[in-house]
Amino acid sequence: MKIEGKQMIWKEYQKEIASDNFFYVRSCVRQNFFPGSEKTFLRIMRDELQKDVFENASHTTCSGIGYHSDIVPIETTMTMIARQFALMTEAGKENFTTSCITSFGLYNEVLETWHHFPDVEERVRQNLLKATGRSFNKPKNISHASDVIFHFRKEIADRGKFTLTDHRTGKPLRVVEHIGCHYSKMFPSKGVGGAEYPYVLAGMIEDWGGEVIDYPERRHCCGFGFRQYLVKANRGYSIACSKKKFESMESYSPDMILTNCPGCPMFLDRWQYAISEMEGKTYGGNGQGIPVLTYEELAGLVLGYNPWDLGLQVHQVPVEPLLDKMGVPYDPGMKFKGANGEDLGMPEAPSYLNFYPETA
Amino acid sequence: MKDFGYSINKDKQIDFDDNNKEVMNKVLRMEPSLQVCIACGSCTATCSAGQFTGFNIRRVHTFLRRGEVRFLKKEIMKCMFCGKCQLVCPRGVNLRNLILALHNSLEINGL
Amino acid sequence: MNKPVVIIGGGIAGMEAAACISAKGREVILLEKTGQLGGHLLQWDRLFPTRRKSSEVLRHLEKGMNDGISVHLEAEISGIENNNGVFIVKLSDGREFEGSALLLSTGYSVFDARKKEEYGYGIYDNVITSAELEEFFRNNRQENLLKGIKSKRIGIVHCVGSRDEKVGNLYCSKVCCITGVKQAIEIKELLPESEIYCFYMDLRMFDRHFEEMYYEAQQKWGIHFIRGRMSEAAENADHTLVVKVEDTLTGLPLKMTVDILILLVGFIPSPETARLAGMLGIDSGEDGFLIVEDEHFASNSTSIPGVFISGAVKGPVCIEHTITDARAAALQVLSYLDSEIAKWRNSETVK
Amino acid sequence: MTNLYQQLSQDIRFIEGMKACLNCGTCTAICPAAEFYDYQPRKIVDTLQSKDEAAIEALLKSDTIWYCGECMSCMTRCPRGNAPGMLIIALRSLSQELGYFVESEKGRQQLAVKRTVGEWILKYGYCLYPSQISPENHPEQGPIWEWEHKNIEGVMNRLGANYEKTGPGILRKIPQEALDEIRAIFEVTGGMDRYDKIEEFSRMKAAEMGLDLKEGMDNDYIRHIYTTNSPKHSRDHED
Repeated sequence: MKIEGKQMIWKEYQKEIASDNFFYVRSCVRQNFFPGSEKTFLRIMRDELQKDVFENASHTTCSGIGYHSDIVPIETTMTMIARQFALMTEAGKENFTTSCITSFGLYNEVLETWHHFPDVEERVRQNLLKATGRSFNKPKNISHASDVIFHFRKEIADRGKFTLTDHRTGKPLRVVEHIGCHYSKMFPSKGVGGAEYPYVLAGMIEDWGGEVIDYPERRHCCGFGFRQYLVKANRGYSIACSKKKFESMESYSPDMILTNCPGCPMFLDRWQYAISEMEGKTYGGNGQGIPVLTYEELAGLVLGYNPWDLGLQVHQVPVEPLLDKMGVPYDPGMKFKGANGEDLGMPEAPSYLNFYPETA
Repeated sequence: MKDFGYSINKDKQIDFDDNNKEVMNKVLRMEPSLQVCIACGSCTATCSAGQFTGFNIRRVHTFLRRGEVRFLKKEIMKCMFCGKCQLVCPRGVNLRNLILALHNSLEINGL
Repeated sequence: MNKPVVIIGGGIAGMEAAACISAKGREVILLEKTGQLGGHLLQWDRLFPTRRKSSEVLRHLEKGMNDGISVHLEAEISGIENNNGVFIVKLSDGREFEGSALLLSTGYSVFDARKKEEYGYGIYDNVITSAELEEFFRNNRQENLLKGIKSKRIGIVHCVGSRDEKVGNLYCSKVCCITGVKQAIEIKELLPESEIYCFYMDLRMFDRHFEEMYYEAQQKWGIHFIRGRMSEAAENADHTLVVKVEDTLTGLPLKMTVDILILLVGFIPSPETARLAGMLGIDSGEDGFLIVEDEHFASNSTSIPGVFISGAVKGPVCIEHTITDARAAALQVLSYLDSEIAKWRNSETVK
Repeated sequence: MTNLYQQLSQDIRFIEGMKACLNCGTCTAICPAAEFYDYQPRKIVDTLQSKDEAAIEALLKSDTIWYCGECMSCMTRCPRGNAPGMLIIALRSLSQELGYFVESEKGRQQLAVKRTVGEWILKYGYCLYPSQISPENHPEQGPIWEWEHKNIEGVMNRLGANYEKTGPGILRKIPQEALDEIRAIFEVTGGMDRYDKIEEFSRMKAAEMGLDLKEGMDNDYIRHIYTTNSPKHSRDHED
């Protein structure tokens, strides 16, 4: 592998990322499964970097999951998106940043359609006006929240308390990244680094001290496939896709999987559990899984935030092995406690996946 | 093992590295003319068995060459050995012998 | 109209046209931007379908270089003026040449395989181009390339940079199919134990003896052909490559590990051609190659009287056809000059 | 006689996704669905390109068009600028418009998607909502989700959510005016029509199949479409 070759491609795909005055929209999946990640994003942006990130309580889903599982027609989705733009316009913002990759892909896709078919844009404007009385300007800059973290990765490293290195040996941790299909597969120029060798996560890993591990099925979909997970009968496909990735990365013994999309970390986390329950197979050695993190969670760890503030306790694959390697302190007794230390009980231990390392 | 209400889908992708090339090599030794097949499909177009069943001799040969032999045994039973395939082949491939050699090698390999 | 003919580009077309024009008694100035005549011939080892050494063809072309041709190497052109059919060609080092006709034979460039990002050229250790393989053969360094290979499985990818809107090239580069077949045979000769797989969409064996060579590749050498355009390559930890392709003849996706992947890189219009065409005001087509006056009957002249083109500036072409085209161009140049002389004589008579 | 090809070619996704296919298979080679189902994006484009009405009708009524996961990996690679994944969106739209989706096992599942994600969008303003993601329907979410689900308020509070409360924040209660706007958008742009069609055609199909179909998820038809997975979809079937 020649890194210069990748660097050359990365140079080709530089995208403009706004650095302040954002209009932030949340993700359906991330709010449900990784609420701590969105919290952390805002904490980093507002508290660490003193940036203006505005959220309007009235914004909603873009309906992307509905659109890509084909129950919501394109006209409806375009108008839902137009409404988000209208809220941005009303807030006096021009830089749109989204927590979700499906949304990010759709925003780009819809703008591309409007660019080629101005009559479609006009129709959407009329529909939005009719339905809500609102009108909108198109954003000047659209970013995925990971673009923004990428943009500030050096600032984060500068303030960092921990690095992606094994604190006992000083060696860089081995990280595999998973980008999420809709980040740049549809429009390579909209993603940092393009579609084939995206740099958005690789750049964070490099600057935070880790080593990016390339593996053959790096580009493969996690298997969400919208309807392919939403309907139980189809989940054999969904899990098979993730399994293909685990089998491909296993021999590289990665210390963690870093993800971009909200859905992928949930699937890469949960399918490790399901595979262990179905086949007794685990991928991290010694009955452990490979910890799966969102980029917000990782940024939070680097900055020295409490792992349980980041939401690392709601992962099915325990993250403690990674925390131990990085030397991040944590209080096992507080892992499953409530905000004021109240007792919320403990999750059951899975049959094969080593969930409570201290009792193993 | 826990029942989730579904099982992990098996891969349909041809995994050439893991596939059975033994049968392919054996058949190619028995009938070297197969090497010059250009996959034009003349054989399949004229095939008597193909008119009445799903038999596709061009595909049977391609599957053999990719080491996908698991369902060939069932397939080759459909051939009636009329020999029209051989008559029309622009490269003179002995296609009847493909089927005979396949019968033979699949048997030997217990497939 | 009695000035020499200026030929820009000392590759196959330029050399052959120079020889033909000069054989008819016309003085020729041959400008070559590099330090050596021969163009792409200098890069290849053996040629399809004859397997003749490239150097042999070059020697033959060199025989045509006589006293009537003044060759100027390292000729970097900085400007061209057209004064009513008298062309003044200026070089960046101050040299200047005048001619009554101009022949542009600046050829093509080889497609930069890095643009097909998904094949990993320039990133993965064992992905090389067909042009590089020729270099290995020329310098007898193939052992270097092939040493340490375990299973000796080699993949050859057709249409790299050709027939591909993603890289902006919709056209077929013509020669890659037969080059792939030739190189597959050459590797088999060196490594009889190797398994070779060609991944193709169509095998365009357009010329004489090509189909026969394809037949030989299958029949004598057991080279495999899988119909499907390669979608991506990825590197394994041991530096072998996993390739993904649809075997379209079974309708199934297929993956296979190969030790080396050879990319059959196609033609692209050379930036130098575009620069000179811009100076002269010759139009290029959507594919970037230059437009001729008439596809059938004036296939070497352009919209500018006195300016002619030959060889790969017009699009992908093999060596044999380049030589034929250069001769046709020479004939068109000579007829043009004769008719100019006739016109001048007529006008003199009228006076 | 309606011309299906003409109807498809009105769809913006069809216009964007359909150029001219040269059957190279670069899409199928990396298609995740092609790896696990009898599905080739190449064949989809080729069938459409043939403009064969009978073949297109068969496609609209088949399981085939429902195998795709819309990951759009095909779009990255096509050397002719086609986007098979976009064509799938157009095919699925038309299949639902015409009621053909109920003719296939995978197509019938649309009602389950509509009754979950589809209704959650209107009710909660988001495609997913934690109280609705039940551990019994989502066993793969594991013990961690069972624990979260049981302690949803405590967990969300711990992680800084604004769960079911007003104002901005994670999993906040979306203001009623905003939900009204979403509903109005669905009314104006055909979203509600799509929902109604999915319901109506499914009701007819349920009657035909003799399965009970009531509101919500707790009925025979929904259970049937949500869990039925015929062996014909898997490779075991071929072996």
